[in-house]
Amino acid sequence: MSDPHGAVRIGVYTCHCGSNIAATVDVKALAQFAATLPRVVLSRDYKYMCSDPGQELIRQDIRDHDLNRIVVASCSPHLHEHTFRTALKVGGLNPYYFHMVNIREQASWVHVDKAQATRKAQDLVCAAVRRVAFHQPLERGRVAIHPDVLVLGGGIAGIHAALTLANAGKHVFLVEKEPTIGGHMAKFDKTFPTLDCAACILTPKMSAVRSHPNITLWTYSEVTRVDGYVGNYKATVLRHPRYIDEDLCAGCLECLDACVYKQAKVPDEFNMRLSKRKPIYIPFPQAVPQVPVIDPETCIQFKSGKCKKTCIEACGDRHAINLRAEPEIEEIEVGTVILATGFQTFDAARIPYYGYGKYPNVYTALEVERLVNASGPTGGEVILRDGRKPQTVAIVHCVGSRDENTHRWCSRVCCMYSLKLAHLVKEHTGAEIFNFYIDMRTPGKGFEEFYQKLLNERVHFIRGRVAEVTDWELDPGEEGKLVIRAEDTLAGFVRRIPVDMVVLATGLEPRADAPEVRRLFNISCASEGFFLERHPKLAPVNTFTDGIFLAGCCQGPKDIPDTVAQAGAAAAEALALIDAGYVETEPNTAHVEEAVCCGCKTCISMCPYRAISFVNEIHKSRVNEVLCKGCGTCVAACPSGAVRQHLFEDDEIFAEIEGVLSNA
Amino acid sequence: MQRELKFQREADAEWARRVSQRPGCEGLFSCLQCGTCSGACPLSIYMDFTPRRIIALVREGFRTDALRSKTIWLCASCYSCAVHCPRQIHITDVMYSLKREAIQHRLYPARFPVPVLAQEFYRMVGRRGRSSEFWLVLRMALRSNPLVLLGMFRTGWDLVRTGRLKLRGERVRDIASLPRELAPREVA
Amino acid sequence: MPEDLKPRPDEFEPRIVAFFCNWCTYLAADLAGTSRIKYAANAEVVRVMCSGRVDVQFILKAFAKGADGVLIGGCHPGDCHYQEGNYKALRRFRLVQRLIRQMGIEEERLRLEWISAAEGDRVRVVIEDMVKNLKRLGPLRKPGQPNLLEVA
Amino acid sequence: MASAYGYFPGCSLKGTGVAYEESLLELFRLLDLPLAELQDWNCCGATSYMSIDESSAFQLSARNLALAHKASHADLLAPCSACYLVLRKAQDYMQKYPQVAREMGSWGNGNLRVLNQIRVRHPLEVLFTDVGPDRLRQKIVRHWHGGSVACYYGCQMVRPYGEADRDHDPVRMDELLEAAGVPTVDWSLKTKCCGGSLTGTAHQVGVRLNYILLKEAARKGAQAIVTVCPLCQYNLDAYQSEIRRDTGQRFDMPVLYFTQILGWALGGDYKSLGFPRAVAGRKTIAQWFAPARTEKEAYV
Repeated sequence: MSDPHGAVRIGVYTCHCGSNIAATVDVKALAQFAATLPRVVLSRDYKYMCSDPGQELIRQDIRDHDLNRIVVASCSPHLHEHTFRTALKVGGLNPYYFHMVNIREQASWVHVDKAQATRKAQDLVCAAVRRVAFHQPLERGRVAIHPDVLVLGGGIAGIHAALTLANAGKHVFLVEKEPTIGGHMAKFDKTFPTLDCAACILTPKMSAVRSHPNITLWTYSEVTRVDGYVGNYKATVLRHPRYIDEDLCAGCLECLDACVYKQAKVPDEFNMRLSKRKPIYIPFPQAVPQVPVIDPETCIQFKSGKCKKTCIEACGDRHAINLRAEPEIEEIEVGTVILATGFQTFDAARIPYYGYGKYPNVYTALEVERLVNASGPTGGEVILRDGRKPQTVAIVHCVGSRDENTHRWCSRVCCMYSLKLAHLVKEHTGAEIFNFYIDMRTPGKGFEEFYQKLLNERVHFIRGRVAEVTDWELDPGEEGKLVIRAEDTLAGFVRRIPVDMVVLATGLEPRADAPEVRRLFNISCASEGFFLERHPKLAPVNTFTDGIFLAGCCQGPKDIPDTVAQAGAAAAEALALIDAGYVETEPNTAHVEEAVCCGCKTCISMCPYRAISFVNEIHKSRVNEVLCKGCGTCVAACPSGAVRQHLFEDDEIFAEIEGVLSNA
Repeated sequence: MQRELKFQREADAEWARRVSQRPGCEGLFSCLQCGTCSGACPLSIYMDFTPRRIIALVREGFRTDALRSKTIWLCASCYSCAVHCPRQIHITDVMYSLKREAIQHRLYPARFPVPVLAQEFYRMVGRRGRSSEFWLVLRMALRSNPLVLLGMFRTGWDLVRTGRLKLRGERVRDIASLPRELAPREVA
Repeated sequence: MPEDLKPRPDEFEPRIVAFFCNWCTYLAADLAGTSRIKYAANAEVVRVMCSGRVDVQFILKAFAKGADGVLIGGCHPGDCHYQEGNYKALRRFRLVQRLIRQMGIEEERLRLEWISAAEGDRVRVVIEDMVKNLKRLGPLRKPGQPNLLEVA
Repeated sequence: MASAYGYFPGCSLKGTGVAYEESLLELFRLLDLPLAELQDWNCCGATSYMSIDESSAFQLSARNLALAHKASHADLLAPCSACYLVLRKAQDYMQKYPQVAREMGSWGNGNLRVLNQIRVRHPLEVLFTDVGPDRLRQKIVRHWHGGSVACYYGCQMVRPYGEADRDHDPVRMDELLEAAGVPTVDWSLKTKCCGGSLTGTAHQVGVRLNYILLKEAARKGAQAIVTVCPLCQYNLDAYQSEIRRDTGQRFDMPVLYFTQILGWALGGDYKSLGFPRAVAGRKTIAQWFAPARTEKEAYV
């Protein structure tokens, strides 16, 4: 009988990956087994197939043994499929004459019994060998990249990414949910460890964003819909009405003074509700844009319609205030997206025994950031809610971090910002300060030195997680104070320390709306809820969706230097795509065998991308391979088997199935 | 002067592993040594080792130090440590496990009333199916330190006159159906 | 725990063919690997771009060629990389379940699971559980019993 | 409500905690909630038993659960926090640990599921969920004229295996009492342990813990402490004279069961609610609860 794959000459390469694979899979046996399989003319095992010599091995063998199919058994295709395909290409073979077998992530690392792991690896190799025989030469398609970029989130990450791209001459749409950009950093007073003032380094960048010709800034706005794919995304942006026209407003802020509310009555979100604002307000003096917002929830005109509208009078003939403003919808086209949506801080009330919300003198770190801030609710004076100056302050580390009952992860910044706040509060009040920590984590440039500085400033560091913040008194000295109860694990006994003020170093957690954003952009979240990067080490700002990049704390807790670095990296990744001008697409698209198609149109309803059209003349379906993403749903649905998918042909998958079951 | 040096041969790693496999003692090795348990414990201030240190002793395998400690007997099993622990370790159940082992190997501190009470209670319930506070306290006192009875007179009288002290001990009718007293098990 | 994973020579070891989607479940399996999570070696993965690609024929073929169970892994509802391929997979799954029941194959032998890229441990849980059930059910091809699927 | 609530008194309610039993029965009678004592129940095992032999401790619980099953009680009420915790812990372990399940296998004719199906509940949780503050409010017949009280939940009712209330900051007793018009003080020792049996074994230590509780409650302006557990009540009540001797501080503070106060508010009888059984603060108790005429005889 004649072999349909007569001319097929397969080379199989088994990778040891050092001992990562070799320790659990008998690579020698595997290679010998592979050699016995039909059409395999050569089977080797090698320490590191992904290394240059490893790839050279393949290239050389293609020439010397005129191999025309290659199977590599090593790690996950998500890691090195591209590497080896390139090797084939260089070796003069079509890169799709290749199939990769994952015997590391899905065999050696997850099994303990060597015999079993090896048997499984053999089945998988057998499957690959059978499959690869069916492979056809394929060419990658090309899609042009739209040069514009959408940056979502106007914190320091979004700002830095937007400016980098804009400076490189790309047009950026910067979309921010709040009425101003600046994010969390704008709330900080100083930044660790250098103690340079946050505003002084942030506000110049904020106004640069405002004035940059290449940046379209939409604050108070949200992305509500995203379609398309790398190079060609279509996004819908909803712009909430701020009832004051950004183009007409001169930022004189006279409307604020004019408001019928003479006293501010509404809790001020920007100041963590430690102060009050008016219904018409500007979040903070350096806000960008310098345009007030009217909050319809509290504005008399919106609630009763019976306001003198003194704000409109004050605005005069500028007519910037329009109380009838409607939400606006913007449709934009971009080639790439950078997500910089940031984080939220842990809700301290979730840990009842720390007394947040119960005792007025228990604060969160972010609240204290505002207290020490010169433009904060107290003008930079650290005073308690009752106006007293605290003489003793406790800073409780790891609130909502490293705790199986709340969040398991270390939030990375708390140790350092606690040190910073300790320094600042001591500076402002001369108070005695106690830090309660589990472990001090200061792994950054100048961090350890800063820790040392605080030790010398005679700030107390007590190694012990606080067990309770309470008001029950045991000792006369504790009357009217908050008492911290914790074990001083180094001194070796339990201590009760009365303090005037407690600062809870709350951790960082994913934003509540992270799941929606994730769905919107079709990316994944890691188990703790932060956006998942493509590879923790080698692709830290990429996602599994091409053309969508991550910057800042939406990917995981990090400090400002790391955030800015990552934002720069994300911008560079976007630039690399844009300047290439096009992306190559995988050739795993669907196509219709017109001879077989019966014109039942089943496939058409299957396609979410409207890539399949019906050609009435010939009464058959046709796939637009540019629009096709290669999911293969239509292929599986086609009753007559007329729709087929490159790289996932039925024959290929059948062969694979028979392969894995070959020794069943 | 007592030697404050520990040789590695004194550490029984195998024992530590076994303890960590007992029901309720899981997660022993995930302890952060953060001390939350000691801080949350209402009795840690009376203990010779704080709960945190007991965990440290156990997982490093210092068996006798852990089993001879007063700590395990001062634990009132209020479970405060368990609900505070950031690693969700059931420290209370670790204490129970150590108590059982200490009893079995007679390693508890001499004339220390807690283990005595526990044993008396165990016998009484084994025999009668129910416990009677009066007889329990009496036996306990007699076996540990009879003098305490004098101190208890006032309280005792209060209870008698308010009809809260029952001299006739309660008992289960169907004694046969009680679980046979099994030799303390699970202590390897 | 590794001890439990050691095979007992006499015991029946079920064969599972697992069709994992490239974007969620396959990545979850990779994550299980990088997290060194240990699980039974009975399942062998065939990678497809989307659970929507899993053709009725694939499932039947697997059973015909000696699989004792078939596992399909896709993204959670609403998370499909291709918007709604997993819903298509779900519909098809229901159909095939009815189909195999007709052929005298227990429904538990075919399983559809949503496993996201973050759920490495879920891969272990599902596979271990499926192996347990299949051991209870025994081999699909019982000696003497003709396999209706041989035709496929 | 299909069958009556099963009632597991536990040893204390037949001894030092007899007032708890009396008031509980009276209260449930006033609310027309059927309550049937578990026939031939045995000791729950308690912490002491657990310290000697875990598996037979669990079997003691298993026997009780099996009895409850035989009497076809869907719910089993355990007023003593220790009993409540031990019974629930036994169920929890049955599910978690095969070896424990095996040891308990002989009970409930080997069918452990039936033992797990029985809902072990604390009266506080029953009153809160099955009756609730609102329905209670409507049934109030006596107007409160006493002082404000501190609700003391103790430890074992709220901790790991229980669902009687929130473990760090319980509120249900406060809400029920406030529904009955009783002002409660907010204090931070609601769940601090009373020392349990330590008052008997490590006496000074145990008494010290209760001194702290009384002192703090008084400092927060409470004139009485209300408890949900016989051991808490005993410890706080019985040692006040001794505390006075050691510290010179005279509290003479009533330590009551929440069932006593609720029972009184619903029109319960002074004696049958067990008020005369208190050791400390008898005068206050008489003033607050005793009908005028019996007041004299009330405090002997």
